[in-house]
Amino acid sequence: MMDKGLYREVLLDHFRNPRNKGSLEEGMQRERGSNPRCGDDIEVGVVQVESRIEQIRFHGRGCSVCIASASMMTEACEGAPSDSAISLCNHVESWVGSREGGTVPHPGVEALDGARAHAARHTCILLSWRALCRLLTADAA
Amino acid sequence: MMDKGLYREVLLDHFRNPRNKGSLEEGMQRERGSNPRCGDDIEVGVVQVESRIEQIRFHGRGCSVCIASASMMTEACEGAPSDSAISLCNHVESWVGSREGGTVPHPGVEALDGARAHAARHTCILLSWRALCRLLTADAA
Amino acid sequence: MVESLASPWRHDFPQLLENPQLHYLDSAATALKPSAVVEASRRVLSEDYGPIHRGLYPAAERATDAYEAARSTLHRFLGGREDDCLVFTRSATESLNLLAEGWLQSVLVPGDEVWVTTLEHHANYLPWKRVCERVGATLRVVPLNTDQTIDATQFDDLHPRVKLVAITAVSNVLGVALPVSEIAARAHAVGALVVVDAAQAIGHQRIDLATWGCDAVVASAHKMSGPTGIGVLLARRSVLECTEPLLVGGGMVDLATAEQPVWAALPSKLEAGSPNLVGAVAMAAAADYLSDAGIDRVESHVAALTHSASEALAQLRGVSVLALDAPERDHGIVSFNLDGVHPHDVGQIAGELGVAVRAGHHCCQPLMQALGVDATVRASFALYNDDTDVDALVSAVENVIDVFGVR
Amino acid sequence: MVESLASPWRHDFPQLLENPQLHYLDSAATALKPSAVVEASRRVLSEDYGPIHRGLYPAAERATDAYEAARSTLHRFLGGREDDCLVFTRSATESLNLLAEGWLQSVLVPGDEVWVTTLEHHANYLPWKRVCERVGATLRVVPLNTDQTIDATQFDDLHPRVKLVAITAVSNVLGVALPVSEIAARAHAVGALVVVDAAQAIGHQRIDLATWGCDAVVASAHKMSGPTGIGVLLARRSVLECTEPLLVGGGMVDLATAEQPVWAALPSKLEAGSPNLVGAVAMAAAADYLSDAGIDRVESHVAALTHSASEALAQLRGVSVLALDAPERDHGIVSFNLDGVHPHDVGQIAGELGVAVRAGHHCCQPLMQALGVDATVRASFALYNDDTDVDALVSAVENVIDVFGVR
Ligand SMILES: Cc1ncc(COP(=O)(O)O)c(C=O)c1O
Ligand SMILES: Cc1ncc(COP(=O)(O)O)c(C=O)c1O
Repeated sequence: MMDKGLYREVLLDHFRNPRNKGSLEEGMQRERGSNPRCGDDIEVGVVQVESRIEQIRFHGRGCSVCIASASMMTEACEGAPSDSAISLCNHVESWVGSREGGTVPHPGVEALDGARAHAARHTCILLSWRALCRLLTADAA
Repeated sequence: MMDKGLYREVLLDHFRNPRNKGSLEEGMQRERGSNPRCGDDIEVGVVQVESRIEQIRFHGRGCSVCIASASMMTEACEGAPSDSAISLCNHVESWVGSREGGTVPHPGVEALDGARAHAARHTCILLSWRALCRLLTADAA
Repeated sequence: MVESLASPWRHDFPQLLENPQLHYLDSAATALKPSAVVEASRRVLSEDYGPIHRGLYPAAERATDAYEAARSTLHRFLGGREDDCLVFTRSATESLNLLAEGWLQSVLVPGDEVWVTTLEHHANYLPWKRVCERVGATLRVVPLNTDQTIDATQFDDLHPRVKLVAITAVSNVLGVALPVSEIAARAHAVGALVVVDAAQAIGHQRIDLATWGCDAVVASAHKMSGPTGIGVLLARRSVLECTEPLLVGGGMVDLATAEQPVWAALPSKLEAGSPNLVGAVAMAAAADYLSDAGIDRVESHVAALTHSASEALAQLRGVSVLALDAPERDHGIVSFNLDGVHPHDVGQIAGELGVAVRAGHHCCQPLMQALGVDATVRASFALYNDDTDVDALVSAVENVIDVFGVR
Repeated sequence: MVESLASPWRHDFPQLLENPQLHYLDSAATALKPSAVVEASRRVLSEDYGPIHRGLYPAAERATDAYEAARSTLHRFLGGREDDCLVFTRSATESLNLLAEGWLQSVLVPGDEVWVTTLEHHANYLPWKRVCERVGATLRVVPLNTDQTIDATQFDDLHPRVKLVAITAVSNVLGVALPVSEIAARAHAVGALVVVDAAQAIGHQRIDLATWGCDAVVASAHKMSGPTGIGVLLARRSVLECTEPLLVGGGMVDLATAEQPVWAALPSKLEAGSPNLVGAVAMAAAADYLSDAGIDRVESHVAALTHSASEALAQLRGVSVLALDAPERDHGIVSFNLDGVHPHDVGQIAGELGVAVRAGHHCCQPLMQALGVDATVRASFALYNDDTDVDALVSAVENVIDVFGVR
């Protein structure tokens, strides 16, 4: 049952072994995302070089969906041009909001498909993406 | 139909030809009863002699039930000892409040039986009785 | 050519089917319910019930979806724009109090003005009055003009100290409609906001916030054949953003432990406590029912009944119909008085004859004062009424005339 | 000896009959409805509907009688005394806000105190906090003691500057009951009033204002298997006499045109707007249903289920049940956490397995802070639950333990 559901192996793997998770380094640009309603609290850090995301990390706490989504995000965005990353964030936002259908924004986030069906989990999924988007957009402005 | 209902002839007669209605004389004790919700507004005046109601009158405006009830009240109370009149007021209050059953407080108010069945008319019936009761009670105190 | 006054909707109303002798002409107080609303309410109570917000299991998700779908339905039904936000309240009364206490209170300064009209319901009068007095602002009551209506030119003297114009779409006593768009244009020209009380209009005419160009509209479900205990406030997001919540508690706060609690985003901020799922779903069912019936068809049916009743009543001995010569007057309501007979007596005798009308001040004491009466008899029409109701009304009043020997 | 945990009432709940695989353990958020409530609601919507107050025809009189009968039923159900008065509100949340804004606000002076406890719901915390801040009074939050409860001795230092003690009868997170009467005695000894939040207790234990000796009690219908969108405030008449209305409008004013409007007598003064007939009747039907079931039998059934679930959960690897060693703890609620797994994940997986539990802060952020957690998983029981629900809960949690490899 769990295979088709929210908790696919891929998601659980990202939760158990989150990629690019750990304390942020000095000099990183940082942005926090927090949802006091469920206690999710995450900070995203990036190093941009020539409008490309050279490095991206996050730390914090949250439910499996929140942590796995942040982990997937770092994999999907590392090395990407900053404006593509912004587009990706927006695409993820709308893909999640629509709950079903639409094209998967990035192969690395496909495992979030089970979670986006549940409106109550949208904030969990999007917490890190919104933080990244704020960070990159503020920086571009 | 109207015969059994609220608007028995007796009540309509008291409305059309109210007893003891007209301007109050100088020197009467007065008490006003008003219900801004429906615009009923009545003033009762009495002359007490040796704790008896020597004279009683009222004036004002109101619906048929309000006017007829005031008219019946003046007939029932004229000449009565003041404390019996207070008792009568209280009896009418509880008889009306109970909506049905109970003993008729006074033969002269029997025609109010149809009206007391309707909770929305209780204020109309009781406006003058309550004014009289306040007047006599304040005076006795 | 005689227009048909039969109602194609009457058979949808179980209480009328059960009581064929009932002539219900008190829909302006509260309207009867169609089976669709009864059934929607039964279904959500007994099949699709669940808690709203943040539930992680199917019944909770379905309930949340149903609640939000009801919000969208009503947003559309009331002509809400994209930058409007719909808040569920307990009633039109609460909606107006929320705006008064939560918004007006914080924008008014001494010397400012709020304009209402003489024919406002207490619900669209007392909340503003209370706030104006607290703040030291002036509540100006636009008087009735000679044909017992309000027209847009009476708002020609609006000036920049006026912060709010609060008007009813339709008078619940006279049945006259106000020129909402024209008034709104004048108000906006001086920077005042416009709130429309659609409590009375909602059952039988199109409410269209966007076309009206107003800033907020309020209504109650029970007057549009929906359930009791729920209403809405649909307003510009920008207004609601700076509206302080009337109620604080669960669901409306993101961070309660902070020195200064952090309120949730709209609309949750203004919906403290467990949401009224059953009410919202049944209210949306009422909106769907009216939309399916065709709100324009409903409007002309109700107008025809109102017109026919006013004309017939005006012929009777001793009867004076209010606002009889006003334009824009057939919006479901006829108020009248009978020489020498108190409205209570008219109402009671009509009631005994199976004709349900209302007698009283209809929560419009300022209007009663302006009209110089204590009360009126009010007959009000809804989509389920037909010509038999008009006939019964007329013959009930004839009966009163008889009983009281009106000359 | 094994006590039977079968529920004699389960078959009264259509949603459970329709969904035999649903294990509804979220009644502390909102409770399912018995047929009696569904039917009462259907009947009043479709057969006995009418406007309330001052109607002069039979449908209006019947509606008024039904509304007032509902008031009496609930007055009795909550143990109201003769000098108490019951006001219908939209919810427990509104009831508390009404007391805060309408009563507390006018009695507090700077330097006064209001006492609440750490385990209050936001609805019994934020309204008092807001008023205290506005007035310059102090809101004191009585801390949890070591066994995660509140006891009466923590109120030994009450003093005459304390004007109000507001406490919940049962914690909606820990399921512990407070010693209401003992706290009330201490409060009254220093002249403070006592308000009891019975929102959580009302579904499964006797609420008895008279025996408790408190001054006011609030509750919502939806948590006692009644409809959504209605609640009550039952309080001493003397308190309500000096409570300013939160909402002003129709029905609550005798004379609106006066410079200083004259409010109507209680309870109308505090019930502005068209009364919620359908809600009141259906809420009374819920009270009758619980009375017929026997509230004491319901209480012991729910306690047995709660006890059994807590014991079983506490055995599982990585599970910590909150307030496990507290006395007076089996009031329908078990909160727990699972090592290394976020409550959302527990709730979601349980939900996918048909077990409806809640995960979150349960509108009790001060308590979460005191417990040092962000959220808990909460399973809550009502009269319709039985041992199959307990078993399903336990096996769902076992499943989570598996999925997340909790060690
Ligand atoms: C203890 C407690 N108090 C108050 C409330 C508020 O009740 P409502 O949301 O129905 O107003 C709740 C439920 O949410 C509760 O559990
Ligand atoms: C014009 C108007 N405004 C406001 C209201 C108040 O509506 P409610 O009592 O449902 O809050 C009413 C009805 O009573 C009304 O007719």
